[in-house]
Amino acid sequence: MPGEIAFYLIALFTVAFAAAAMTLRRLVHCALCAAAAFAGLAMIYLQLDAEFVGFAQLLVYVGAIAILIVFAVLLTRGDEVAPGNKQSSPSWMAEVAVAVLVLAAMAIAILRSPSLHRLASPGAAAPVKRIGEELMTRYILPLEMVGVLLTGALLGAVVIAMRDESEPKQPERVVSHLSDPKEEVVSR
Amino acid sequence: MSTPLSHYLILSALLFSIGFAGAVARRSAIIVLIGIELMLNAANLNFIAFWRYGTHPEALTGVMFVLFSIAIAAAEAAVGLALVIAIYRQRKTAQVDRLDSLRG
Amino acid sequence: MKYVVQYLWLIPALPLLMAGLGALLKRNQRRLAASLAIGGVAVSWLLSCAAFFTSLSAHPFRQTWSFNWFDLADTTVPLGWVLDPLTAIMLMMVGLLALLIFIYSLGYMAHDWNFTRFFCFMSLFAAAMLGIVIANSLLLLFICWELVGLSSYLLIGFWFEKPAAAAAAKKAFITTRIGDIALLLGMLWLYSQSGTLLFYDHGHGCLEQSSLARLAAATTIGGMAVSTAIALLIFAGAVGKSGQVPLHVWLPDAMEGPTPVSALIHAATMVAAGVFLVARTYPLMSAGPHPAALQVITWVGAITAVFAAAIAVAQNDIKRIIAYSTISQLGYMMMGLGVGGVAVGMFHLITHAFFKSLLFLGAGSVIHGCHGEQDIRKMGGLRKLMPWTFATYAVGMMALCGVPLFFSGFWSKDEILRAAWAWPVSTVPFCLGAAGAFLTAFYMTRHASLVFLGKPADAASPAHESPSVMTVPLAILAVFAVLVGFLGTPAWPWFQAYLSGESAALSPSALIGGPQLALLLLSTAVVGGAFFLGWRIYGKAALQSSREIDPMQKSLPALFGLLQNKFFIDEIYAATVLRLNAAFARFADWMDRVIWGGAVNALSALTVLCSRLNRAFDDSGINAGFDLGCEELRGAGGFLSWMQNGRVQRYLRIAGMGLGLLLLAFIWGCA
Amino acid sequence: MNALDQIFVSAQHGLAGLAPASWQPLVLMVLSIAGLMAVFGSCFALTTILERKILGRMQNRFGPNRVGPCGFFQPLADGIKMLTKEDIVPFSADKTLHFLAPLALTVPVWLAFAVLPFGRNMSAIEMDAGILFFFAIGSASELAVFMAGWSSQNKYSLVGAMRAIAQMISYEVPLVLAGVPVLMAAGSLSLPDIVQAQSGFVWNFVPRWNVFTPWGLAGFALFLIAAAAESNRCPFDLPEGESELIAGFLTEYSGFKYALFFLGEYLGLFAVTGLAVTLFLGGWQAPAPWLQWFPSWGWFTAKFGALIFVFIWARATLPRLRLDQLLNFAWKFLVPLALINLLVAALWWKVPAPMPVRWLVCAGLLLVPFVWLARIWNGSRPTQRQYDYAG
Repeated sequence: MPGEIAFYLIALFTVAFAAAAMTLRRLVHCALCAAAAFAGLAMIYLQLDAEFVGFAQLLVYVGAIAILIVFAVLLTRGDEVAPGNKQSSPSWMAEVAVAVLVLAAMAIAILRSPSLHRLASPGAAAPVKRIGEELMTRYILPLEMVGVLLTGALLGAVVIAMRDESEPKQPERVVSHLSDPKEEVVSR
Repeated sequence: MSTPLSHYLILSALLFSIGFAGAVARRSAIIVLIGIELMLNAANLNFIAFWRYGTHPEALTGVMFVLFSIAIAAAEAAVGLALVIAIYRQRKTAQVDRLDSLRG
Repeated sequence: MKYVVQYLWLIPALPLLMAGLGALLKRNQRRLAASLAIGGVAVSWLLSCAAFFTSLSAHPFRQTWSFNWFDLADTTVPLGWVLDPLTAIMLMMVGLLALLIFIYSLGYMAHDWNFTRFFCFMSLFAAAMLGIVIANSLLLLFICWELVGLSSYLLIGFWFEKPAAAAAAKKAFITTRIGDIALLLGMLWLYSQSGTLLFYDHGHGCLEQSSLARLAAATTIGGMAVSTAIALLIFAGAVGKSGQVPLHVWLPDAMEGPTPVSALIHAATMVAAGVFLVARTYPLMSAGPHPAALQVITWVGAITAVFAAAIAVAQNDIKRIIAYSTISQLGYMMMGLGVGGVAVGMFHLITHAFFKSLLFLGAGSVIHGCHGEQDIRKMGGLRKLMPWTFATYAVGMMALCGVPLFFSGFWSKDEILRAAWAWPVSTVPFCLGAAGAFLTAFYMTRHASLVFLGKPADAASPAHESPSVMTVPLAILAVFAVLVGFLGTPAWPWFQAYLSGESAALSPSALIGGPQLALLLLSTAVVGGAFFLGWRIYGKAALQSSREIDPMQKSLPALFGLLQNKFFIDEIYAATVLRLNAAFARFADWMDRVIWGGAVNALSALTVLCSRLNRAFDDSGINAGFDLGCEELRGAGGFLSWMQNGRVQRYLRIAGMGLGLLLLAFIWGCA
Repeated sequence: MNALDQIFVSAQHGLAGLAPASWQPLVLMVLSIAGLMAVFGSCFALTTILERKILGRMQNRFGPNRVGPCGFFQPLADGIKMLTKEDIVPFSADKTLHFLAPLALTVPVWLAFAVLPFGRNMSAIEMDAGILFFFAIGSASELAVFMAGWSSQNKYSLVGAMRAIAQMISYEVPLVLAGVPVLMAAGSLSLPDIVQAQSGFVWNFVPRWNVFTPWGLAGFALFLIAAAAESNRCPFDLPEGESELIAGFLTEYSGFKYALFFLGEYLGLFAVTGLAVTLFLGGWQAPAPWLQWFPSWGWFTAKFGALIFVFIWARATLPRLRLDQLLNFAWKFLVPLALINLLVAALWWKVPAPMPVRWLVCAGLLLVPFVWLARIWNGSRPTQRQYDYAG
């Protein structure tokens, strides 16, 4: 019973923050709420006995992606809310209706499927050692591929976000280009 | 674990729809990106839930999938946000509805 | 011991690696490029020594190592290498010569702009050549064969700014390609017949008894044994590469390349690869009761020997003379293989490699000293100005001419003549060989007299001795040009015994037994006579200053003209092959213009007519209806373009609607 | 020995035994939390006064010596002052975030203590992926810093926060990478297992702590440097650089919230120091076989105290870095070196050679890149100073 209560609390927390992340006016608030929602999901993973995934989620989403989003918000001056500048598209009602349609379709599908109402078998666990062994044996190729992908994405992100060479640069920017903290962080 | 599987799936569907609504209705590219991340996370939650409630949890397939998915999401976020920044530099806007030069 | 064979691939791999590294260097990293190339060759020569001494350990010695290159369905394609005396002796020779010539190139190419590129190509060549030598598979041999062809092309055209060099490179490449096609055909045929291209494979190789017997038993067109046919095709490849008649035309032109290239590739190693190929596939060549292939080889060789020697008599370019001499000597080798077997031909190959590269390097030294002048009529009196070059050159010349007893050429050529004398089929090759020997001694006398004796001519006056980095390799080669001959004298036939896997015994009596003595005396007389004649005509003439007109040209203008123009072979080719080709091309052109072009024109006229009709119909009939349709389409397009407004979110929304509707339809469909 | 060693554990269980059975897990948990908070809370107080006194001695002055015996009641006085000060919130600040930021910084740091083994059987939670938990929790503090800086709506705060985040992100990479060889050596992510893997002695004399291997020594050094930067300690304390940025992201904080930030920073330092002790210094293991009678938590405390002293010492001696130097140092020096260290550690386990040879080879493999990297990035070395007007 405590487990169930915990689940509903965490679920409420997560959904609330996710909704806030999508609706709040200031982008910084949105980003922080999204981070909270990600953290809530991490808790749900923990509650589902997926310890490693939960911490990985926390490390990657809260530690890296949320920071990245925050930086992107600041770099695009997204935190400056101009008066009269609408944050949502004019037909947002229609869009939300579509989302509700999607939700309804999925919910009906889930609720009508009897096999999905089953309870968990006890004693499932994902020990770190097993995960490591699997990663190094059965999933070694995907692991390598992900390594390559991450490297490629890193380089790509640096190249994309780097200032154009054609842009006229102030001399002091040239000097401090490599050590610009924002550049460094965005490149991560 | 007395919570049935369907509750997790409903939670996942909720998160997916919220993310979808945000991605569709908001104008800021960054929010669109967050929405997409939320949708991705909803899918991850499905994997974990099905792994936990599956008949062969010792196979770790769902866990592995989510681990890789998280790694790829990190790459996606990095590139996506770099794109947003690059577009902002060029167009001085990060609002997706202004980026319609491909209009037919 | 096992390791030596297993790691034999290192010998070609090292120069290959160095070529690869050298290709990455910058143009001004000259010292590094040269060190890499020379180091690579030096190490692979040391490894070759190891291989050589390994091969001395047993009689007969033959070990192989193979691996699967790739699998194609259930066919596996193995490659491999072999270490046997033939390989070992060639490795020693190629490695040592390459090393010496690389060192020599340091001096010769010192002022060249593309120094690093030169060493890169040279390393590539060395790698490919060593690969040919160790190959235990006709396929691997063919790969390396093409690679030496490529590097030969690159190096002949090294000074591609000169149109002559570029043309010579193309000529060499295309001419040898004719032979290579034959070799490729032979290889494919061999594969289809024997099912393997490995030479030696523990009894299953294509050069081993079982498959040879099968090949010799089968017959093809005209009752020829399959083995003979394949052998002839392979020999055609060797003809191309070794400059035998009639595919010899590229070799003299190849002298447009830098002199070390001529020495290494077009005198000592690559052109000898043809001879090596025949020696390697000798079991195939001699398969069956009537080895017709060997007869062809003998005749081609003998004709080439005397034919090229005759041309050499009337040439004036210092390198071309030696080039024709090379062709002639290659003919000797082929003849030796045909009449006497592997050992005879290979012995001449080895001795020739040393003295011919010595001659080329000496010629290079002369050219270097005379600042690029290559016409021997403009030289003279270099004996005093370039003493080292002269001394070593004299050794090389005497070895080539076959001066008795002390020079290697004498022993190896003597072997060939002896074998030709004993050839049961015909004595004509022997006579041709003797005539060739006479001509050789004659033109070399002419050559050396004009270059070194007499008074310095205009080009020779500022001549200077070459730096020691060039003369030291010359001296080393001179020593070898003398010493190598003693490995295979009739008194102590170590070389022949080594190749055939026996042990050699010292028997001085063999020198004077039977026809041997008579032959020795005969060849001495031939060489002496040629020297005398040459001295009479040219040695004295060189002392006078009138060198505008060649003395022979005065006395025998017709013959000399014929020889000077190389029997008009190039012209004959131009008149026959090229003209035929051009005629065919013109015919094809005519066909194109008149027949096909006419057809096309007729068709287009028809089309124009049809389209006129069409337009008339279109303007009045279709267009009106079409305009209506277009209006409709524009309306539909407007709807589509509303959907395609370029905003990512609208696409997303449509996708979401689609997803929702699909799911709902699915649910209700299932319910 | 065991009684003394396990005194806290048995006390906890004894106290929990007083509660009804169904409540026992909860009581155990609460007792752990209370113990941790009490110990490290007082540790915080003690460290502040000790730091000030040690710094004073090193800088040839007395340090605080007025309040209480030898000034040891100073933290109490400071606390009272902080609590009674007015809590100022700027007018244009984002009130919610401004309030949440100190909490968001302090709470995760408290969580991090849960996995540290302070003695034999003395970790609050024995978690399979303990170290991952530690780092995952630690990453939350970056967001807290951002919240603090951004919500203040002050340029100094924002710049300070950005600097701090850049620094934390940059130094998290070498921090984690420096710890990875230890995980490889122990074959586990669980901190008690890592301590267990360091038990025993070589030749009955040298303890098998990771710091006594070349990769462990290098890793320890890297870890300490990165830890100092991670917790904004001198010489990496430029996010709050008083002389440049007033006080960085703390500019607009005062009173209790400021104290919370202060607490959070010190707790972060404690947590990462405890992790360093666990990973490299053998945790609660005794340094010699004949010293094992001393209780395990005592050893942990001793090592912990020594490391804290090292941090204080560094603060007193080293000057502050410039921002570009800081980031270059992390990305171009620490990260490559940590990666090389990873390779060397792998080599250490795979090289079949006797111990001394292995030691020398691995140490050499680390020293060469160290010297090389140091030479490469030493481009901005100041030249001989020119004195135009003096001497």
